[in-house]
Amino acid sequence: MAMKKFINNPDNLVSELLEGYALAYANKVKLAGDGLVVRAKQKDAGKVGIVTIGGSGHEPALSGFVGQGLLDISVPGEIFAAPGPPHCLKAIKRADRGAGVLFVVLNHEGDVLSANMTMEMVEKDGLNVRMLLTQEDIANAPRSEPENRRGFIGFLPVYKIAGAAAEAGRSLDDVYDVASRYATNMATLAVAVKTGTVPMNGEDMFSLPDEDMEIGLGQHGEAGTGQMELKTADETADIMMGMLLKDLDVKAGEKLLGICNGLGGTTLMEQFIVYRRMHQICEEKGIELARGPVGEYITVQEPAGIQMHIGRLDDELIELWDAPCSSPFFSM
Amino acid sequence: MAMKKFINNPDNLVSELLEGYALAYANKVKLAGDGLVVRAKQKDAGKVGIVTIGGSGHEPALSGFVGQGLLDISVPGEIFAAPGPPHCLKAIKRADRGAGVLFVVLNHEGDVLSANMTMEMVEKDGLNVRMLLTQEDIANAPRSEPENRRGFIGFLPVYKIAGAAAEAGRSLDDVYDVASRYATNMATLAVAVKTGTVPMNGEDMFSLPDEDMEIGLGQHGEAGTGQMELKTADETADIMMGMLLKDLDVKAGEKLLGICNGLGGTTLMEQFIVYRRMHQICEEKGIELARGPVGEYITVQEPAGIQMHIGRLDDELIELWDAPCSSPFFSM
Amino acid sequence: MGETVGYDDMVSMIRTAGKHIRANVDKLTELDSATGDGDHGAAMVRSMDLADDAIKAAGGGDLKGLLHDIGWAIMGGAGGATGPLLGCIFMGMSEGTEGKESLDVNDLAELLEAGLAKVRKQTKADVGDKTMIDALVPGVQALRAAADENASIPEALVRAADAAAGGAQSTVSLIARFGRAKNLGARGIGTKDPGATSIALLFRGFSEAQNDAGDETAAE
Amino acid sequence: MGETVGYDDMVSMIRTAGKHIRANVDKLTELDSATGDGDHGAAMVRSMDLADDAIKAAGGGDLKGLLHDIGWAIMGGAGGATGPLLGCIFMGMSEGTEGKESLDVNDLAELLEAGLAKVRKQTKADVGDKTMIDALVPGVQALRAAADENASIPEALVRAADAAAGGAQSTVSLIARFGRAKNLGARGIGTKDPGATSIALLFRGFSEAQNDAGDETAAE
Ligand SMILES: Nc1ncnc2c1ncn2[C@@H]1O[C@H](COP(=O)(O)OP(=O)(O)O)[C@@H](O)[C@H]1O
Ligand SMILES: Nc1ncnc2c1ncn2[C@@H]1O[C@H](COP(=O)(O)OP(=O)(O)O)[C@@H](O)[C@H]1O
Ligand SMILES: [Mg+2]
Ligand SMILES: [Mg+2]
Ligand SMILES: [Mg+2]
Ligand SMILES: [Mg+2]
Repeated sequence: MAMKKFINNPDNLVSELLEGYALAYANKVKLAGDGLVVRAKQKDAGKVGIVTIGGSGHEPALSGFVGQGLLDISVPGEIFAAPGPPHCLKAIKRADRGAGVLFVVLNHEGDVLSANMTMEMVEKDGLNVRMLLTQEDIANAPRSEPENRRGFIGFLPVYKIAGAAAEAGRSLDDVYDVASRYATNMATLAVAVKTGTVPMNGEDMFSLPDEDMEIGLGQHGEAGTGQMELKTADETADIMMGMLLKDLDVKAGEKLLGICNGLGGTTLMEQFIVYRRMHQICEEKGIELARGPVGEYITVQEPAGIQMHIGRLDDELIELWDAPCSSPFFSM
Repeated sequence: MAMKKFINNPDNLVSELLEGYALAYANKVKLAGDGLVVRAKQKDAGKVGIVTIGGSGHEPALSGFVGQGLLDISVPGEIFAAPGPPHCLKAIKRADRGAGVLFVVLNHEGDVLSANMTMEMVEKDGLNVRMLLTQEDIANAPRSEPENRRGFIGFLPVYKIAGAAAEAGRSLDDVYDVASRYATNMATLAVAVKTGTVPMNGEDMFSLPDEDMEIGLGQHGEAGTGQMELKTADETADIMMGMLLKDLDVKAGEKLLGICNGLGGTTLMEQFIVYRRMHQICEEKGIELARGPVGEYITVQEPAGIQMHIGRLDDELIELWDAPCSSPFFSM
Repeated sequence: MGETVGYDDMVSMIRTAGKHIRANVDKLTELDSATGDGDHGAAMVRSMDLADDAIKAAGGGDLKGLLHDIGWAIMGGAGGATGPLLGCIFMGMSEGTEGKESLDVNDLAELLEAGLAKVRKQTKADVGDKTMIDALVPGVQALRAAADENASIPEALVRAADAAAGGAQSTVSLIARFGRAKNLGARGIGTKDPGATSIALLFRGFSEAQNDAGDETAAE
Repeated sequence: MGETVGYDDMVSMIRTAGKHIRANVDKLTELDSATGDGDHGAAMVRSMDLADDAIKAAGGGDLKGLLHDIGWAIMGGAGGATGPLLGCIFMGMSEGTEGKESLDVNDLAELLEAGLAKVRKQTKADVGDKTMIDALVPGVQALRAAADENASIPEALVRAADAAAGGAQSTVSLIARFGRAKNLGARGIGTKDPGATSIALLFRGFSEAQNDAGDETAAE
């Protein structure tokens, strides 16, 4: 079967999608040279900048969250590939409004390599930057081995919390501390039932038997740990929430943020149905699922599946989460 | 192949998805009795209410747009089915804050039947309501036969414009007039390349040969007029924008709003790439594609495809479009 | 029964109609699957369940009120095209009672004429458009003709049921111009319209309730 | 050439390495398709194109500057894991020149040791983890050993290239512990690591440029 995607030359995917994105949301974002996505209106001087990096093909992640109260600059790489350190360095320099920059990186090897090299340059140049690595996928490794936990949808609350603190004029160390408090208190797990298509060559990203689903996949469908027969929405949520709550050691009386993030091919209808059960499970255990968006924030070329996320909240984090923000794909 | 959807009992799809939606967005919406989706905080008295109706299975449409500056109440029906007049009547009564209600209905037979019967009751009860039918799909009938043009994504700018006017305290007639000015100056066309799955029974919604795409489909994959070989994103946009601009008789110098709406299985990446070409085409013709969101606003159970929409703007409409609004799935 | 139809007779007519619908639900589902979205059988069963509920809730005595409640309940609960259209027929019938509690054959014809008139206000579909109108119109017309000839109510209803069944059958060779089936165009030729089939079943039920043959069910 | 490597020699070594990469791009794509995402061949070709561009832009004379520019360009433009890692090797080599414009065999070993040291700061992967490190480490070690024995530069580079090729070959039986291939676990056994294969090709190119055999290309 031909690749059934609305694209032109696969070599131009990223430049074309960024161009379309910036045209459609010209009121909020624009493209700077070197493929950086920046705010249409720069943040006030004296406030901490927030920069992130990551491969393309996961729209609206990550550039969809550039905007007031969220990111200052996103550095998109090619499809599924990290951007290079020179671009990252330029973004950091541009985002520095005199109060330093928080550099948020999702734990994927390419991104981390690029980020580490960037940080070497940052230090050589004497810039005021702190890097925060998000490491939350519980499928691959225990909590004691964060370096082996991948960065998933947890980036969204991390951007939101950091962005709100930065907008409030707090110092880089402060911004780092609140964002990192959330980042070290979150857990995510993915499940998929159908594959997506690699846009460069039309190939399936992975394969699954007709009657099966798989828990624990990576961001690009890298094999997970739990291949099993298809389950209902409630059964799937029961299994996954059980693993997440255990991993994060959530106790009755605690407050959580919860996200059900669609990977592309799963309808919002289903995401709502799954979120309903996430909420029920918490309620049964005396845990409050206090906040939670549901939607497609990070996709990966139309596989059917979701990322289920929880994160521990406290009063300060709730306040930062609730603060207003405005980006093309997330607003409060 | 088993139906690869995260659902439970197909009979409970709508109640479960609404419950999950209201839990996830408790800050913005809540469920009222009889399955109405209402704002978490009611609109101020003395302002025109905006009510819409429509079948479920198209999430985030239509309930995703309940919120400040947009809808007051959405009346969701069962999957792909209109809600009954009794529910519509209740919604209208509830939304009436003393200044009357604009009742926006997408032109689909079930919805229109239900809406007409509702309007009969409304008149019997002496309520102050004006009904606005959106009729914009150019595939089925010429502009001179609006009754045969289906209502598609054009509901979104109509809600937005009406909502902004209502929020500004304008009269029902005023609100109707601006919304109707946009509604009679818009055009939409759909294209699909892959089918979705009916969630009640797991069947394909329609079928298309492996190498083909089809232009002019209905909201549920009802057969279109233009089955043809797959094209690139640019070629597809060229064909469709040509038809849309011709239908609306757009002249150089005019300003348009443009939407590229994904139906579920088409990535945002592709939607951006298509929007880019929509913009280029306008530019080449001296037309300004002045505003335009891109994203999934009305879906239909994961078929790969898009709805391409244009609408004529003037200064007043631009101002109303740009006014702030805040709903779970559309904010400005 | 026989010369007039009272409240209890109407209840029995509606219940017998429900029996015929339930006995044919799979057929209705199959027809709507072929030309529409497959939910017409379920919508009709739900309609008859709602009618039963309304009958139970009503308690008795007020025919106009009963028919109104049934119509309003079906409108609100049956969904799809069936809800507003079938609901409308009952609402129209309610208006057509003009407050009478006992209907002669002429009153009965007026009642159904009012149902037809009400539904015609909601849809532009006419005979030949392959919708429920194709069964409703001949059914109502046959009832009117029988009333004009002063036929007995049981006989009038048999003639109406036969005419409705014929009307439903006539849809097989038609192209749908309304409803979901419209999108199918000529590909729908060969399949009977599900809505018309349901209307014929309702008439058959009405007739059988007045002819003491309420245990058998028609097969469509 | 022979006793020392100057600016022009380095340029010719890099260009010959590029020739070997380009000749084996399909093989590299195939290996990365089997264990990763299939883009390693393209990333390596892009890297060598970027190196060529940097060479053209540099004009000549400043070896340290040239290697830095190549590294920085590859980091920014090659993408994936290749960009930062291979870029890093060149950046490290730049630091390892210590400003010398003419390198004897010992200087050359130091240069590549500096490249290895720099990349080691970026990744925890070690020999046996089925990455480019498996080719880089034996290649650099063989060069160091040859330098310690005062071998000629051409001979030292042949020994390094052989060792790197052997290292790449050793990855066939390994399980990847870094990079995308890690997710494959034991299923990756049997496939040579694409990154290690590329490193071996680079060493082979360096060696051939110094051995006057620049027209043939290694087949991996
Ligand atoms: N506009 C209309 N006018 C008259 N009858 C209609 C119309 N639309 C649909 N119908 C009838 O409704 C039937 C389908 O009912 P149902 O399956 O409940 O509706 P839906 O198409 O919404 O699923 C059709 O067979 C036809 O008889
Ligand atoms: N963490 C790492 N340390 C060392 N080498 C690595 C690492 N990750 C990947 N590699 C090397 O990179 C190669 C893949 O390169 P490439 O395909 O360009 O990267 P990507 O996996 O991002 O597509 C692997 O074969 C391996 O040799
Ligand atoms: Mg139907
Ligand atoms: Mg239906
Ligand atoms: Mg690769
Ligand atoms: Mg890659």
